Amino acid sequence: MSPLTQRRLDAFRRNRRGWWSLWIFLVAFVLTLAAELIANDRPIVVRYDNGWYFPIVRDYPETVFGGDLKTWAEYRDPYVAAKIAEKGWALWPIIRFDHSTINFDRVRPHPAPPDAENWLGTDDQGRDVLARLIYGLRLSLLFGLALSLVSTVIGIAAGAVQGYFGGRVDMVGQRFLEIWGGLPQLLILIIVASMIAPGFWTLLAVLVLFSWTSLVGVVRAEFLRGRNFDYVRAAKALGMNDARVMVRHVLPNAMVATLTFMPFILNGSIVSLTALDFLGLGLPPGSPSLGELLAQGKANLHAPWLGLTGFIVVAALLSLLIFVGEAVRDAFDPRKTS
Amino acid sequence: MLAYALRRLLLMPLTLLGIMLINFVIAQMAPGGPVEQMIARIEGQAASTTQRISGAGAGEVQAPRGQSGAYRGAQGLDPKFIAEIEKQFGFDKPAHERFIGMVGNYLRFDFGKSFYRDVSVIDLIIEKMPVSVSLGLWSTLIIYLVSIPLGIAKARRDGNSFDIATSWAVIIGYAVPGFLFAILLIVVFAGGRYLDWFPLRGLTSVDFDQLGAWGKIKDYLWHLTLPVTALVIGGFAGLVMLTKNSFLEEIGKQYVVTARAKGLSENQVLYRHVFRNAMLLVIAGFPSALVGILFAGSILIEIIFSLDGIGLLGFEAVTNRDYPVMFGTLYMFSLLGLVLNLISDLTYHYVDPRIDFSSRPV
Amino acid sequence: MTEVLLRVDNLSVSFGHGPDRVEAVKGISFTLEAGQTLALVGESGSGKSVTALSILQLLPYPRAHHPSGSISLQGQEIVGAPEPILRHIRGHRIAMVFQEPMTSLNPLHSIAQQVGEVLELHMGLRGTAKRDRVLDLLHLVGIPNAESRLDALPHELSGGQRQRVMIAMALAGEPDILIADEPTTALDVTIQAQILKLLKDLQKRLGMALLFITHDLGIVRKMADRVCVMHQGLVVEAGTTEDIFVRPAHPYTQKLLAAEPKGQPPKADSAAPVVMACDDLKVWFPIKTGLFRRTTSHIKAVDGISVQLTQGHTLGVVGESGSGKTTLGLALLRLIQSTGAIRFGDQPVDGLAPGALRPLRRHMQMVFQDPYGSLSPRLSVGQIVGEGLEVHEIGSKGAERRALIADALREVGLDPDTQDRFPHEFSGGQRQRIAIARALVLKPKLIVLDEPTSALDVSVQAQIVDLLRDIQARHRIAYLFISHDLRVVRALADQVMVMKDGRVVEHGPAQTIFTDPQTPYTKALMAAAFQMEAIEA
Amino acid sequence: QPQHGLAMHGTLKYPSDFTHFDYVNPDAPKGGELRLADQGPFDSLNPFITKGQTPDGAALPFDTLMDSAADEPFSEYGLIAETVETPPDRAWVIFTLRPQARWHDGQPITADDVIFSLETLRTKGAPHYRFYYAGVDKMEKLGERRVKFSFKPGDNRELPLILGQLPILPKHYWQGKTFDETTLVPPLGSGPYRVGKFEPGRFITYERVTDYWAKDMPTQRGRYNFDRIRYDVYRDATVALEALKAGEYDLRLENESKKWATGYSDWDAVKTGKAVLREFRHAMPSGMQGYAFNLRRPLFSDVRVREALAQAFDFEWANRNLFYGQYARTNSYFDNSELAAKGLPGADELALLEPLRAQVPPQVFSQEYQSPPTDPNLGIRPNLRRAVALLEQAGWQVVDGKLVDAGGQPFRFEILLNSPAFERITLPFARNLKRLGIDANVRTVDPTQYVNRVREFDFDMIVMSWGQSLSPGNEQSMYWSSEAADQPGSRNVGGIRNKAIDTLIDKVIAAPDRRQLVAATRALDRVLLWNWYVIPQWHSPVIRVALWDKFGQPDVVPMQGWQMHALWAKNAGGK
Ligand SMILES: Nc1ncnc2c1ncn2[C@@H]1O[C@H](COP(=O)(O)OP(=O)(O)OP(=O)(O)O)[C@@H](O)[C@H]1O
Ligand SMILES: Nc1ncnc2c1ncn2[C@@H]1O[C@H](COP(=O)(O)OP(=O)(O)OP(=O)(O)O)[C@@H](O)[C@H]1O
Ligand SMILES: [Mg+2]
Ligand SMILES: [Mg+2]
Repeated sequence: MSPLTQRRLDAFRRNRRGWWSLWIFLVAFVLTLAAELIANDRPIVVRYDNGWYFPIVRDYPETVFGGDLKTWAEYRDPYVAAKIAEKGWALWPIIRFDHSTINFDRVRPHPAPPDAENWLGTDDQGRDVLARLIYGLRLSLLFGLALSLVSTVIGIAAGAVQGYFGGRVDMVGQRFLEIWGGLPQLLILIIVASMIAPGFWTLLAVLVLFSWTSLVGVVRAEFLRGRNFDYVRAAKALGMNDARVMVRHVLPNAMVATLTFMPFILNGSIVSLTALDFLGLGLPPGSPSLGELLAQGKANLHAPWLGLTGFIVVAALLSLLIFVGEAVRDAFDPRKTS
Repeated sequence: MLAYALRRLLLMPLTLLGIMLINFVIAQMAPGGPVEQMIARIEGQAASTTQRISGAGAGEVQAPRGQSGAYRGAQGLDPKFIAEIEKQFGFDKPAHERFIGMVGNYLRFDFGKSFYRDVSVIDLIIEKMPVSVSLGLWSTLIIYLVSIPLGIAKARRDGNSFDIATSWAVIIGYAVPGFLFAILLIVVFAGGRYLDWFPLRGLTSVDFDQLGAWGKIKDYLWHLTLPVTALVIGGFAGLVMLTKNSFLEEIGKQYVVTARAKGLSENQVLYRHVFRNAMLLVIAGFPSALVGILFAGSILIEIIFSLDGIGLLGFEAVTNRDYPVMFGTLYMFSLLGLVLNLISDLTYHYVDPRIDFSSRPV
Repeated sequence: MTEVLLRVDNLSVSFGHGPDRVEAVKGISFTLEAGQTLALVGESGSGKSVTALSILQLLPYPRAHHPSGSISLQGQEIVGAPEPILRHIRGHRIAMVFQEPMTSLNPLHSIAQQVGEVLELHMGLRGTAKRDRVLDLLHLVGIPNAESRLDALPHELSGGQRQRVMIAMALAGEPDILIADEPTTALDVTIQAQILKLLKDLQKRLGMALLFITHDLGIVRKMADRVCVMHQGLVVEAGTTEDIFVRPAHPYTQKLLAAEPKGQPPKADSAAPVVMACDDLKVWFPIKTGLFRRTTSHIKAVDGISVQLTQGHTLGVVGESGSGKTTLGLALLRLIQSTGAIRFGDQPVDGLAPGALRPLRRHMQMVFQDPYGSLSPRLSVGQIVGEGLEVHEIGSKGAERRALIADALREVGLDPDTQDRFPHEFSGGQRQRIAIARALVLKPKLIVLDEPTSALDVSVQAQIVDLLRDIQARHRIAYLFISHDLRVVRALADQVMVMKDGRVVEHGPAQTIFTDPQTPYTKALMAAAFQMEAIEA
Repeated sequence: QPQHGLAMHGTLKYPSDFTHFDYVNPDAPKGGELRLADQGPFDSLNPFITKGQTPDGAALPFDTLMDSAADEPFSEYGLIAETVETPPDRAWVIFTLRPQARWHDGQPITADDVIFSLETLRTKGAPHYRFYYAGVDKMEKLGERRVKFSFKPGDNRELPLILGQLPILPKHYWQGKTFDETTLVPPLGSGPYRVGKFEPGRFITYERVTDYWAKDMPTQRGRYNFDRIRYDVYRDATVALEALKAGEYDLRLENESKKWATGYSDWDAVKTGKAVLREFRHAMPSGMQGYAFNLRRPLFSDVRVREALAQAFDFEWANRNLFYGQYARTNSYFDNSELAAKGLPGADELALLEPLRAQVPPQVFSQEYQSPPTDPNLGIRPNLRRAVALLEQAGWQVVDGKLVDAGGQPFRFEILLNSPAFERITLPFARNLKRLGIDANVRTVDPTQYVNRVREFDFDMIVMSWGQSLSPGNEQSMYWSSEAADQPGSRNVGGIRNKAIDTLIDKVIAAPDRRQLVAATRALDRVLLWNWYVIPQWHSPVIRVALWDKFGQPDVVPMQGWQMHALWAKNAGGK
C-alpha cells in the first residue's frame, strides 16, 4: 500500500462515525447475504431415522420423512414436524421463516403485532417481517448498489465528457439529454411490463435507462468549471491525454456532488422499486424488498410495526451511507489527510 | 454568450420535436391505447388509475365490474361503434399523419381537447396550475431557504455535535416515506382525534371567494401548511449535504484565508466569498429540482391532500392514454425544462465568468 | 525608537501530531515598533510565511497549532484570541500581502470588489467614495488603465498585476502593521521601486510598521531597519540591517549574503538547430461588456511577436509586468489560443490537433508562474512529479520511477521524503521547486520557465540556476526564461528579449542588452535593476 | 289494462293505492344535511354520456319513468308514469305520464320528453343505453301524456321494466345544446334534488327541491329527506377514513374487512356513542367472485384438474387470518338469495336437468355443492390429499417435486391480478398449489394491461366477479353462453362452452314466472358449480356502514339492502 493510500485510510478511519458506519453497513450486508442461514422455513440439518439431511441445500420429498405427499417437504407443517420428531430431530435457523413463509400455524389476523414468534410482527399476508426485512435488505441493497453504481459511472462519464470538451460535444450531448429526459418513463415501464414479467435484471436495466442522467448535470457543471483551472492546463502541458486529465485532475476535484449524492442515489434506487410496486410494474408479487415493506406500511396504518420497521431501516441505511460518504470525502480531502 | 444563448434558443424547437417524436413513437407501442381505454370505460372495466396509490377500491369484495346496474346491458361493443371511437380520436389516420398534424397544431399552440372530457388541454393545465405552482414554489423556496444556510452552518461546524444532530434530522426527514408522513400529519393535525388545526384537503376553503384579501392569504397559507410540510420534509437532506460539502471543498482554499485576513467575520467570509464559489452545484441542480417538484414530485401528496395538480394530471393522462393531455403537459414542461436549462447554464457563466461552453481546442 | 507594536515571543508552530508532525517554527521571538521595518529573511521553507500567518492567526487550525509562544499587539494577546478581536485586528490593525498573489484572490470577485470590501469594512466607505478610493489605490500601486480594469477578475490579470491588487487591498485598511510576504516577486524592477517607495511613504506618513519577508537582499538593505534571519524554523540571527550585512555572525547568514546567481551562460552557438520558433504571434483577449457580454475591444497581450529558441540556449524575456510575457510563453506551447505560425523543430504545430500535439509535449515543458495553482491539490507531490514519467512511459513502474522522482526532488533541493505530501503543505518556494522538478524530470527539449525563481531565497536560487545550467548543458535543452530578476537572467540567458505592451522593444544578445541597452525603456529597466546594487557597491 | 306498477314475475307487492314503501318512514322529517365522501374527482355533470367523470349522486336530479321497490325481486312502480300497460307477451308497453310531473323550471313533463329521452340516449348517450333499448322497435306518441313503445320480436320480458328505468330528459332544455359533451352547467332535471354549489374535483352539493312535484308520490314518500346532500372529494382512501373520524363527513360504506376491523377501533366517537358502526344484512344474490380458469387453456380443460386446484384454496384460513372472519364462503353463483341451489335438485329443477343428464357432471344430481372447506385443526392437508388423488386421475404425476403430465410437461400457470390488494389472498393459494407441485406464478399488472389482457382472454387465471340481481335474465347469456365465449370483452372470460348451460340460460331468460325462474336459475347454478369453472371465493352478506349518530332510519331493511336515501336527520327541524 502506498503511503498516500495509507494516509487516506488513516483519514478515513479518523472519521469515527464514517468508520463505524462502514463496518455496521458491511456486517449487515454480509449478514443479509447469508440470509438463508438466518431466516429460513426449513431446518439446516435434520437427523431422521439415522440419516442426515440438509434441507437448507437440498429438497427432500415429504415421503422421505414418512409423509404422504411426493412434493418437497414443508418442514413447518405440524404433520411433517411430528413425523421428524418421531424419529429424530431438526436444527433450525434462528428465525424459522423465510421471506415468503406464511405463518399458517396460528389464528391471528394479519398483520399481527410483534410477539415471541414473529419478532417484528407479520405483514398483511402473514409473513414474518424480520425475515422479509433480511431478505428484502439483501435484494434492495444488491439492486440499489448495482443500479447506483452503474448509473453513477455512466452519469459521471457523460457529464465529464460534456463539461470537459464543451463545444459541440456539449451542445449535442445536452440536447440528447434533454430529449432523453423527456422519455415517458411510465409508458416505457408499462411497455416493458407488457412484454415480459419484470424481474430483477429487467428492472435494473430499465431503471438504469433513466437514472443515469441524474448526475450528469452537476458533474458537467463541475467539469465546466474545473477545466479552467491552472493545474488542468499544467496537466495538459505535460502531454496528458484528455481521458487522463479528466480522471486524474478534474474528477477528483469534481467529486463533491457525486460523493454527496451517492447515498441518496442508492436510497433512491431502493425506493424507486417501491414506486414501481405501487404501479404494478415492480418485482413479481411476493418478492421481499424494502419498498414492499414501505408500501405495506402505507396500506396498513393500523399496523405501525410495518411502516416503522421500513422507515427505521431506510433511515439507518441512509445515515450509514451518508456518514460513510463523509468519511470518504475526508479521505480524499488533502487538508484532512496528514 | 449571446451567440451561445441564441444557438440554444434556436435548437429548442428541434429538441422539442425530438421529445415529441420519441414520445409519440413510444405511445404507439404502449399496450392499450385510448380507444381500448374508452372501450374499457364503456364496459365499466376501467380501473381508477390512482387507485393503487390512493388505496381506494382495495376491498376484498370486488364490485362486479360495470356497476350501476350495467350488468344488465353488458353486451360487448359492436365494431361499428369502435370504429366510431377511433375516428373520434383520429385513430383512423396513419401514425405519421397524426404526428404531423399534432406538430402543426402545437406550433400554433393548439393542444386540442382531452379525449375523455370536453376541456381543452390548455384549460386543464391552467386549472391545475395554481396547485402545482403553489406547492412547487413554496416548497422549493422553503427547501432552498432552509437548506443553504443550514448547509453552510454545518460546513462551518464540520464534525461537531451540531453537524451530527442536523445530519440526523435531515436524514430522518428524508427517510420518512412522504406518504406516511403526510398521513401522519393529517391524522395528528387535521384528523379529529388529536389536533384539528388544519384542513384535510384542498387549496382553499369553500367560502374562499367571500374572504377579504387578508383572509384569503391566511386561508391559502392555512391550506398549504400541511402539504408543503409533507413535500419539503424529504427535500432538505440532499441540498443540505450538497451545500455543506461544496462549502467544505472551498473553505480550505487560499482566497478564504485572504478574506479572513481582511477582517471579515466567518459568516461574511462564507456568504460573501465562499458562497459564490460553492454555489455552482446548487444552481446546477435547481432546474431539475424545480421541474421535478412542479411536475412529478408531488403526485402522492396531491392525492393525499386531494389537490389536483399537474403532476397528477400528467400521471393520469399517461395511465389513461389521454394523449392530448399527455402530450400537452409534456410539451409545456419540456419547454419549461429547456428554458430553465438554458437559464441555469447562463447562470453558470454569470456566477463564474471563467465558465464558457466553447470547446477547448488547446 | 517608539513603543513596541508587536511582540512575538518564543513562537512555535507545528503541523499535525504524532510521527508526521512538522515543526515549522521553533520558538522564535522578535519585536516590531511603529514606523519600523523588520525584514524576515531566510531559506525557503524556513517558516517565514508561517510566522506571518501566525500573527494573524490564519493558519489552518486546529491542524496547525502553537506548542508555545505568544504574540501580542500592543499588549493584546493574539494567540488564541477570540474571533471578534481577531476580526478587528485583521485588515485594520494588521494587514497582509500574501506570498502567492495568483491564488490568494477570490477568483470570482472583481478586483474593485475585493479592494473595496476592505474599505467598506474598515474605513466605512460606500458608493462612489469607495470607488474613488479603489481607483486611487490601484493607481498608487501602478495598475495601468485602472478605470477600465476595475471589473476584471483575477484570472484576467497578469501575475504582477494580481500582486499589486493584493498590495492595494492590504493598504486599503491603512493598517498599523503591514506584513508583506514577498510583495514584489512578480513585479518588474521599475514597478518594484515604485511600490517600495509607496510603502516607505506610507510608513512615514502613517507610522506604519512593516514586517517584510523577502529573498531580495537588495530590498532588505534598502528598506529594513532590522533583520531577522531564519533557518529551519529558527531565528538564527537578528540585528540591525547594518550589523547583519556588515557583520554576519551565523554561517547561514554568511552563506546567504555570499550567494548570488553566478556563472555565465554557455557561449552562443550559432549552428545550434532551432527547437522552437514562432512568427508574428498574437494573443488578443476580448473585453466583454454589457448584459450579453459582447466583445467591445481587445487587450493585446501578445501582439505580433517572433522568437526563435535554439538548442542548448536560453532566451531571457524581461519586461514590465503585464507586458505579455506569460501569455507569450503559454501561446508558444499552445496552451492558449493564438494566431501566427509556431514551429517545433521542423514541424508546424499551430494547426495541430491536440491529440497530435500530445506526444510532442514531452519535449516542451513549462514552469508556470503560479506554481500553487498549477499543482493538482489532490495529488501528492510524488504523483505530480511522476505523472509526466507515467504519461510518457519513462522508467518502469514502481521503484524505478520513485527513484527518478526522488532524484528530481533532491536536485531542486527538496527532501525526497516529502513526496507523499500534498502541495498545500509546502512553502511558496518549495512549491515553485516542485513545479521545476516536474518539468525537469522529463528532460525535454524546451522549457518555458515563467518566473521560476521568484519565491526562492538567494542560496536556493543560485542552486537552481546552477542546476538549470547544468541540465541544459547535459541535455541541450532550450529555455525561454521569463523573469524580473535581471541578475538571474544575466546568469542564464544568452539572448534577451525586452517586452512592453505585448510587443518586443528590444531583442539581442544578452551581453549587448545588459551593457548597451538601446531603447529608453530598456535603459530605464536596467537602471532600475542595477541601480540599487550600484549604490551599494 | 293500465297498472300502477309492473313486476318481472308474479304479482306486485304493493296495491295501487299504496302510499309508501314499507321500508321508509313516511313521516320522516325533512331537513338537515348529509355529507358524504367521493373518491374520484369529477369534471362533468352529465351522467348519461361516456365522456367525463361525474360526481356521485349525479343522477339525483333526474327522475325515471318508474321506480323499483327494494323489497321485491324486480318490481317497479310508476313515478313519472302514472300507469303502465303491457300485454302478457310484453310485446309493447304504454306509459301514461302523471299530469303533475314537472321539470324544475315548472314546465310539465310530456310524452315528447320521453321520446326525446330514449332517442337521445340511444344515439348520443353512453353505449349501454343502446344495448338496453336496442329492443325498442317503435315509439309512438299516443297523446300529450301517453307513449307506446313496441318491441322487436323476441323473448325479452325485461324490456318494459328496463324502459321503466329510463331517465327522462327535458326536450326543451336540450334544444340547441349538445348533449354528448361534458358540461359543468347542471342540466335541467325533475328529480328530488338539484345541483347546488359545486367545485369540480372538490365537492358538490345537491339541494332538495322543496316543491318537488313527486314528493308525495308513493315511491318517493319518506325518501330524499335531506335538504342538502354534499359530496366531498377525497382522493386518498386513508385520508377519507380519517376525515370521517374527524367529522368532516357523516357516513361511509366500508368495503375492506381489514379497515372495518381495525380502522375504526380508535374512533372515540364510537365509544362515546356519537357514532355507530352497523352491519345491515341484505338478501341480494352475492353473485360470484372467484378465481376464474381460462378454459381456453388446455391445462384447465379437465374438470378434475379444476376441482383439484379448488382444493388448494384455503378460504377458512384467509377468513380467519386476513379478513377478521367477516366474509362468508360463496357456495353458489347466486349465494345469499333464494336463487341459490341448495340440497339436491327438486322436482322443478329435475325437470330441467333430466334432459341434460348426459351433458352435466353426475354430482349435479347426487350431491349438494360445497366449496372445499378446510378444518382449522387439520389445515389444508386433507384437501391436498384429495387434490393429489384428482390430479393423479387426470394423469398428473409428481416427479422431482414438480407436477408433470405424461409428456413430462410441468404444471405451470399464471394468476393475473390487477390490484395488489389481492396478492395477500393469492400468494398463500399459490403456496398451497406449490405443495401439489404446481408452479403458480402470481403477476400483478397495471390496470390498462389487465383490462386488455382480459378483453383478449390472454391469461390463465384471474379473479373475476359476476354480479347478480334477484331477477336474472339476459345477462346470463353474456356471462356463460358459448356465444359469448368468443366475443372479445365479453363477461364469459373463462370461455365456458357448454351445451347444457346454453340450454339452461335460455330457460332462465324465458322463465314465465318466478317459480320457474328460480328453478331454472338453480339448475344453472348447479351445473356451473359442478363444472368447477371458478374457484369460488367469498362474499359479504352485510353492508358495513360507519356513520355519525345523527340520523334516523326506518326499522326495516329491505331485501335489496340498506337504503341511504331513506335516512333522515335527527335534528332536521333545528340546525
Ligand atoms: N484571460 C485574460 N483575459 C483578459 N486579459 C488578460 C487575460 N490574461 C492576461 N490578460 C492581460 O494580458 C496582459 C498580459 O498578461 P501576462 O500575464 O502575459 O503578463 P506578464 O507579462 O506575464 O506580466 P507579469 O510579469 O505581471 O506576470 C495583461 O494586461 C493582462 O491583464
Ligand atoms: N499546512 C502545512 N502542513 C504541513 N507543513 C507545512 C504546512 N504549511 C507549511 N508547512 C511547512 O512549514 C515550513 C515553513 O513553511 P513557510 O511557508 O513558512 O516557508 P517560507 O519560509 O515562507 O518559505 P518560502 O520562502 O519558500 O515561502 C515548510 O517546510 C513547509 O513545508
Ligand atoms: Mg513563504
Ligand atoms: Mg506573468
